[in-house]
Amino acid sequence: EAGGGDDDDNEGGGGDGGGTIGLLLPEDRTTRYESFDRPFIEGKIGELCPDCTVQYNNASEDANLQKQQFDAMLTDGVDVIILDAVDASTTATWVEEAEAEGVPVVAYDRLAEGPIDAYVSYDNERVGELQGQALLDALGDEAEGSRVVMINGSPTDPNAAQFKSGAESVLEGTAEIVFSQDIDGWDAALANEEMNAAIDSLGADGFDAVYVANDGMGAGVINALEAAGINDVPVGGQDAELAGLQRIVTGVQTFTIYKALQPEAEITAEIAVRLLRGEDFAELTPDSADSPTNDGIPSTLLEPVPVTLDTIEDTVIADEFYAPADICTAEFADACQEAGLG
Amino acid sequence: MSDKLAPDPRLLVRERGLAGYLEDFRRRITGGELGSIPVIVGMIIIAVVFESQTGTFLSPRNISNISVYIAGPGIMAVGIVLVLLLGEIDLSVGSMAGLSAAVWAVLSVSHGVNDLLAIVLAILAGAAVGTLHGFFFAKIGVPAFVVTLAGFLGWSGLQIWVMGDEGTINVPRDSLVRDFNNFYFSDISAAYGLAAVLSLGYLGALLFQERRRERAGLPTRPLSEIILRVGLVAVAAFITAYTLNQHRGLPLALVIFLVILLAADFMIRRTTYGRQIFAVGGNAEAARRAGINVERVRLTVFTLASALAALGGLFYAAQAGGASKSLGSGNLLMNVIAAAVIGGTSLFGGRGWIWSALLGTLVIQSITTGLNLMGMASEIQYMITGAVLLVAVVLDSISRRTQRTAGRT
Amino acid sequence: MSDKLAPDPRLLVRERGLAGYLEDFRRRITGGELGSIPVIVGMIIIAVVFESQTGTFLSPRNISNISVYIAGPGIMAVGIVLVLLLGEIDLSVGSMAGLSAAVWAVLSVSHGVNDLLAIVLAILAGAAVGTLHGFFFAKIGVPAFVVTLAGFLGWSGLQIWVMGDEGTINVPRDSLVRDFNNFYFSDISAAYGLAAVLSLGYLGALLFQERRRERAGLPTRPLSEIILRVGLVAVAAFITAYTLNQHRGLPLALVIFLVILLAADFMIRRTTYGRQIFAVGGNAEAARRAGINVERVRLTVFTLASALAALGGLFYAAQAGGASKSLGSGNLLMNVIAAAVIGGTSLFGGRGWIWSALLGTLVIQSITTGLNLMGMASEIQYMITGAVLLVAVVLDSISRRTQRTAGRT
Amino acid sequence: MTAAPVLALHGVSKRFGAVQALTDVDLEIRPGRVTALVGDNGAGKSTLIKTIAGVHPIDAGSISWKGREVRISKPHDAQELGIATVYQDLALCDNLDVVANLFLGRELRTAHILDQVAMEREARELLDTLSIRIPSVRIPVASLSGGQRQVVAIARALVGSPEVVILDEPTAALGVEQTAQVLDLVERLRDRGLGVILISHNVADVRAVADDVAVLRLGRNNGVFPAAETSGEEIIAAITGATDNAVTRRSLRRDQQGSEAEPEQNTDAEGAGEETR
Amino acid sequence: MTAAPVLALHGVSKRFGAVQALTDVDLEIRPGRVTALVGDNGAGKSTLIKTIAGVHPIDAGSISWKGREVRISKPHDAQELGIATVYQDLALCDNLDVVANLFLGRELRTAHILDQVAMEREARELLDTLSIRIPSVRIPVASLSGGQRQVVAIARALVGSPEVVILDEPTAALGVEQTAQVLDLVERLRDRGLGVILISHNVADVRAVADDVAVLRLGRNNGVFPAAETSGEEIIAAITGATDNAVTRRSLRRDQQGSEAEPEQNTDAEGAGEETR
Ligand SMILES: Nc1ncnc2c1ncn2[C@@H]1O[C@H](COP(=O)(O)OP(=O)(O)OP(=O)(O)O)[C@@H](O)[C@H]1O
Ligand SMILES: Nc1ncnc2c1ncn2[C@@H]1O[C@H](COP(=O)(O)OP(=O)(O)OP(=O)(O)O)[C@@H](O)[C@H]1O
Ligand SMILES: O[C@@H]1[C@@H](O)[C@H](O)OC[C@H]1O
Ligand SMILES: [Mg+2]
Ligand SMILES: [Mg+2]
Repeated sequence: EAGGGDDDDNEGGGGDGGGTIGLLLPEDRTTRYESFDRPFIEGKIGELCPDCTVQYNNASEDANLQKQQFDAMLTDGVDVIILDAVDASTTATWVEEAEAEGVPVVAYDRLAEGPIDAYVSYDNERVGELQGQALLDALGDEAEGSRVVMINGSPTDPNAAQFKSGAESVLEGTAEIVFSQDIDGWDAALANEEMNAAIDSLGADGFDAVYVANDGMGAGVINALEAAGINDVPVGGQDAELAGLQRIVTGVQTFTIYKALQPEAEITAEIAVRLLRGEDFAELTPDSADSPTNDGIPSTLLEPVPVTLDTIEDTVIADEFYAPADICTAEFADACQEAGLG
Repeated sequence: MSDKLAPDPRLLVRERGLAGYLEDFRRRITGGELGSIPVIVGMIIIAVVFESQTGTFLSPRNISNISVYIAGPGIMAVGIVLVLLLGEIDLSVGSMAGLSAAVWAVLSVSHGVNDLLAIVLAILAGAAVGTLHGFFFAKIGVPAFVVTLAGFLGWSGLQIWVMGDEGTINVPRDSLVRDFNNFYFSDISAAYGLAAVLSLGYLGALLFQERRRERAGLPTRPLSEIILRVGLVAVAAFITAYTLNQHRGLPLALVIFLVILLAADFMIRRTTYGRQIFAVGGNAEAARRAGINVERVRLTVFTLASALAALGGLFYAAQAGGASKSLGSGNLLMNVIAAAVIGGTSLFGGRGWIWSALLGTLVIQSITTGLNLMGMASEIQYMITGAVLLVAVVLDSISRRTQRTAGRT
Repeated sequence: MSDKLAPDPRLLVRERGLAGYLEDFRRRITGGELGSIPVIVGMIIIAVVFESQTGTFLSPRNISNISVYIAGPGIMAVGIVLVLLLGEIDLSVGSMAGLSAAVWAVLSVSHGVNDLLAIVLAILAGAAVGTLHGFFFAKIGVPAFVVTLAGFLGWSGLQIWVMGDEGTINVPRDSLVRDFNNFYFSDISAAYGLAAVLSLGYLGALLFQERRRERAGLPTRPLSEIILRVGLVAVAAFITAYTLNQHRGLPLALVIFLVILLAADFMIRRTTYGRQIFAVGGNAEAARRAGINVERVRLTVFTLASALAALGGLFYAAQAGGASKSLGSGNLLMNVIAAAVIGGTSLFGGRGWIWSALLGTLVIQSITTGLNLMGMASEIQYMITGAVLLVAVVLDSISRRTQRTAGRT
Repeated sequence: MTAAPVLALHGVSKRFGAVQALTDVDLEIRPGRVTALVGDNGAGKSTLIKTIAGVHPIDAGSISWKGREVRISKPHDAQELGIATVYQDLALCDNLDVVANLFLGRELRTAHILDQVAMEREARELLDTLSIRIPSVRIPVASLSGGQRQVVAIARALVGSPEVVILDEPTAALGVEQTAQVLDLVERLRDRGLGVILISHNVADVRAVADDVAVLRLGRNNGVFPAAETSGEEIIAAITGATDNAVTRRSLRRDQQGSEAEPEQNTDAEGAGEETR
Repeated sequence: MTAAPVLALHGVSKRFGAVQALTDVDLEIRPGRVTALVGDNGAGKSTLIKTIAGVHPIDAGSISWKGREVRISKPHDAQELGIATVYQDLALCDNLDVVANLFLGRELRTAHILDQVAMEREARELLDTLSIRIPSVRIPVASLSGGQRQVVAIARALVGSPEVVILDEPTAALGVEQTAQVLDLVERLRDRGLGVILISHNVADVRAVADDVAVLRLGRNNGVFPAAETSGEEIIAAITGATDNAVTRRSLRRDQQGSEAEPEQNTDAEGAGEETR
């Protein structure tokens, strides 16, 4: 189906002409969306379609606000919408509305329900599995029968549940989960308190590894471990945040999960531009995904990558996600030297 | 001389007729009694700025969307206005909205309870929660701020618990809740009819009242004032109706919101119960000494506020497309309270009107929608919303300052 | 007879000595004047329950942790107490804490500004923000609720903007901010020394005051009362010191918090400025007529509250291990306000004391920590926190009710 | 003292914190009689009438209404019995207009809907009889002058049909003309057979309208006097508890004649006797 | 009228919304003289003195202090000039204790630190001179009786050393003894050379202590009379603007003798003349 609404002034149509692509991202407090996803997508669209404009909105984790932003896109007459849903399971009616107006929707990162045209993502379950696996790997021989503390994401964030269940699926059987807590709003200070509670109730020797759902909370967790003088247990998060990478360099954090955002963003951008122009994009979506409402959605599912001290060079630095200079600021210069970075 | 006093010579009496009305109006304006004018002027400025920036702000589609969006927070704001009139606050309305959506969704979707029954039960759950708040506040004497702060935490915990393993429960296609967001009376006579009913009803009410006053020998408003007032209402109503008909017609959400506004307005201005609310908010001890059952007034107002929050929560679920663990968290609470205050209801009790729920919600929603249309970065949205909120009230405050009469201590 | 009146025969005069003191105490308790007893009893119950459930709640390590956790919210609560004494509210403290952490982190870490200077600048930024709030409130007359609600939105937008591309910035190892969470005076003489200074200082202050009163021919407290009061303080101080020394010693965070508490307490009870805060909070118009510069008092209190929030934000960053875009959002604001109220400061102005910041924060933090130790699911945590918050205040409210004297209208 | 008391207090005590405001107070109010309640500042007059009005409960003692013991635990109870009270602090709702204050708690209405027109008309009539000029009956009472507010509070007591009217210093803020009107009003109430309690510091007014004068001193009874047979000096002596007081000294100084200011001694003795009872 | 006025108002007008509370009012206060300001309820007396005290600004007219025109835009300005005011509504902070209220805005202190002991001692002395019993100077004024509160408000005006003292119905809630004390106090202030404005509805008190009587009627001047040479009836006639009023009718009824209540006609005429000027 060719893109472009029928009532908009800058008619998208076919060919190389311009148009408007709407980009809806779910939140603004973690680094990725504002610092990576958005610039990568905007950049790629600009490159592929210089006459295109991108209309951007961020929903600050508010599903209702995102619905209004979605409506605003339709009011503004955008030709294609890229949707990273706050709550992917409630979007069916929105997407139907867009479909009725002839505006195709690409689901980004989270599998939005409803008749979407394409889906590009990392698999959240998979992220969790990798996190669990990375912990077990770090424990090495001691993995069998090890005791793991889990500091999970927000109870109201559907992704958090997927991370958690992915990790559990790997850990269970091998390791024992001795403490598991969800943290409201992914709050690092609360994570710090929960970690202290874990240390207090289990004792400093009462656990062998710490699963922490993301790097943001990792800061608070590691703070608690250090304060208790515990520096020999593996700890890992996700997102490959700069602060997390720096901790990996100094050895206080063991791993993070790197979701190479650039390919994810750029593939999405390209699909969106092709939808705008009414071109075929089958070769961009080799996979297929099923949502509760729709089956056989053309998809690209990318593989997340665990990052440890040994693999920083080949992953985030190789991808130019961060330059060595970003990571190796004055404070970390020595540690970088030792690790052979920068 | 003392049995029938002459009118006070110091009272600057209004001339009869339109001239007198306008003169009186001018005097109020220059004296700083701006009433709701700042908000209305603010609304106009907001509309003009956004329209010039986006070209779509005043489109029928957007106006129609806004009229649907305001229903949920607006209904909740009506409850907050009532609570503010008491001089109290209810911090739990956001959590209550979320809890209500969860209750409805779990009952109706997961347990197969009849949809309408589930809606009623969700609202009753709200009423029960409000009664509980009212009990602790009115009977035990715990400050309402603390009671509802406990509620803010407790009910959102309960919401997450009620939702159980489901992160989100979708609104079924055939549910009335879906209609709260998606149903429009598409026959154009619906919108025009409502506009006509509102205008004529207002006219009738005014004429009836003035007739009675005249018969009782009390001062009356000039006919020209009545015509002017009704005229303004009619123009606003018909323009809105026309615009809505350009899109999909009259939204059910707007109808429900208007009915609630009219009912609440009637209640607080025309019934003894409403009078009691103002009295308790103005001076609770004086109200008690006048024989008013202060505890009952407080208890029932909190019941109403929570019930309205519960209803508002269903509109939220309708809009998002489902009930979730996070529905009602975030800025909802603050937005609803801000709406009531921006609309002109005092935080200190005893002063305000129901229509502030409409005006304030409209201002806040217009800003959000306008910024969405402009595709403003979210942190900039935060800052602009904060700034506009401030400006909206600054105008009012400045005018009140010039007028301030250094009343009693 | 009229030149020197005999003491009023209706005054139930306290006997001299300990017996009189205890009798008076008993009379107050039975009369419902419980003061801070409910909170303290509540604390004891909380401690006993959690200790019996976890076995680690009263461990030196946990006590030490709690004493560090309370510093951040406690310092912010001191600011809120000041604002509440004015009869106002500051909804922006959470956003301000986040903004301050962002300002410090960006200056110090990203721009290489000297660490201490960056800390001072962050706090000054807080003061500037507070002055701005104060300006709109005191000079323009916008209700503080609205001003700080705008701030709540605006400053958190600015926080995100200041953080720029970074979601999180780590606290450097050598930063003073890290010490806010991690530094302990491990020499046991530090904790004991502080306990001794506090106890002796209190004793000295009481003795000095009573001496002056005696000389001026005013009624004095019996020596036994002084000994009892100082004794209680000394016992509490030394037990805490002993416990802290069992773990890592006296935390820097606690020292800073105590210094702020003592300074603020002195300020509001012993200086003209403090007196003015109470007067404005009790009756602003009366204060104005007494020649008090009401605007200045309001402006400076908001300045102080924001500066304290800024400092508190740095403690949060220290605890979280870094500044982030989401620091200070969530329930921080509500917890801080709840702390001040639970501790016994009225929401309605003119009544309260600084120590409510300590007591209230301690209650809330104890609940959170206890539930963390028990590994309670977070939705259950919400519900329990809500319930305990309510119970903590219910006790107080019931006692006040029996005592309520149906004062003036 | 012909009619049986409509309201009788016996042994009433009331404590606020460390202040014993009332100790063992008796008082009887009879229909068709005006009982003045007098006493020094802080004697406990307002506290006493507030216990009757249900503002605060009594600690000890009993209240009987038409011979039957009653419990008055809230203002509504007192109103139900037929007691209307004008408080010293007026107890008006500053945010409400004059009409709303006048009818507060007793609104004229059809079903639950207010009859604004009827209330406004009656309000105007009521205020006219008290010859007060109020700029408009539709402005909030917050913007009225002290005397205007007081008249509104007095007028409130006349809405409804009470059997006992309590007036706590009703003329304190009133002008000469309004004071005269209120005294007329008190007499009209008495003539209609109501029991009236009048608290006042103005001994002349008290002697002019009261039938009985009950004196409170330091929270205790200090005698009840028939107004007609008691001189102003006697009343003042019972109030102040001393014959040598600022009043006598002042008049002594001004009049330069000592004999007139010499009151009788027995009043005080009697009072003192009751006090130590 | 020997000394030059310390305070002079000329052509002062003040409007509240639709009410023209003051129109073109003149007033002169001289040192060592007591000027009584009288008028009916709502005449504008409190509004007038509030403009002097800086509570609210005037719309038109001028205020001169010792011959120099001044702008009084806030209470602090008036205090700086040396004007102390006792307001009709007292303006106390209910949450503060008696001592704190007495010294509010003028705390005794070293540097910025309160000298609680000195303040408490002085407070006790001050209250003793006004012969009021207050249970304790350390209880919040909210729990005081009406008269006790009023005495606290009056005592406040004596803290510091004002040159003009304004008393708005200072004895309204006071007992006979306390009233006498306050009248003594007014005389002491006059004798110390202060200018005193006394607002009162009690014509006897006014005639007893005032040197001049300024009458306000419906927000306008209605004449200034020398107290010594003006009868109570004349003053009342100027206040009510009529010779036939409730007061005269009441005394007529009671005394059954028409001749005494017949006041002179010229006062009212003079008043009316000014009114229409
Ligand atoms: N803040 C205000 N807003 C509106 N009207 C006011 C205000 N203050 C006073 N007025 C009006 O101004 C007039 C004069 O009031 P003012 O208080 O000066 O009277 P007054 O002479 O002191 O009377 P009283 O003897 O009863 O105290 C009154 O009619 C009153 O209603
Ligand atoms: N709510 C209260 N709390 C504490 N003490 C109170 C309270 N109410 C009254 N009192 C005390 O009780 C005593 C009697 O007060 P009350 O108001 O009854 O006096 P009163 O006779 O009406 O005096 P006045 O003539 O001054 O109005 C006073 O000493 C007062 O301080
Ligand atoms: O990447 C994570 C994201 O998926 C989740 O929704 O929020 C927290 C982030 O760390
Ligand atoms: Mg009294
Ligand atoms: Mg007055």
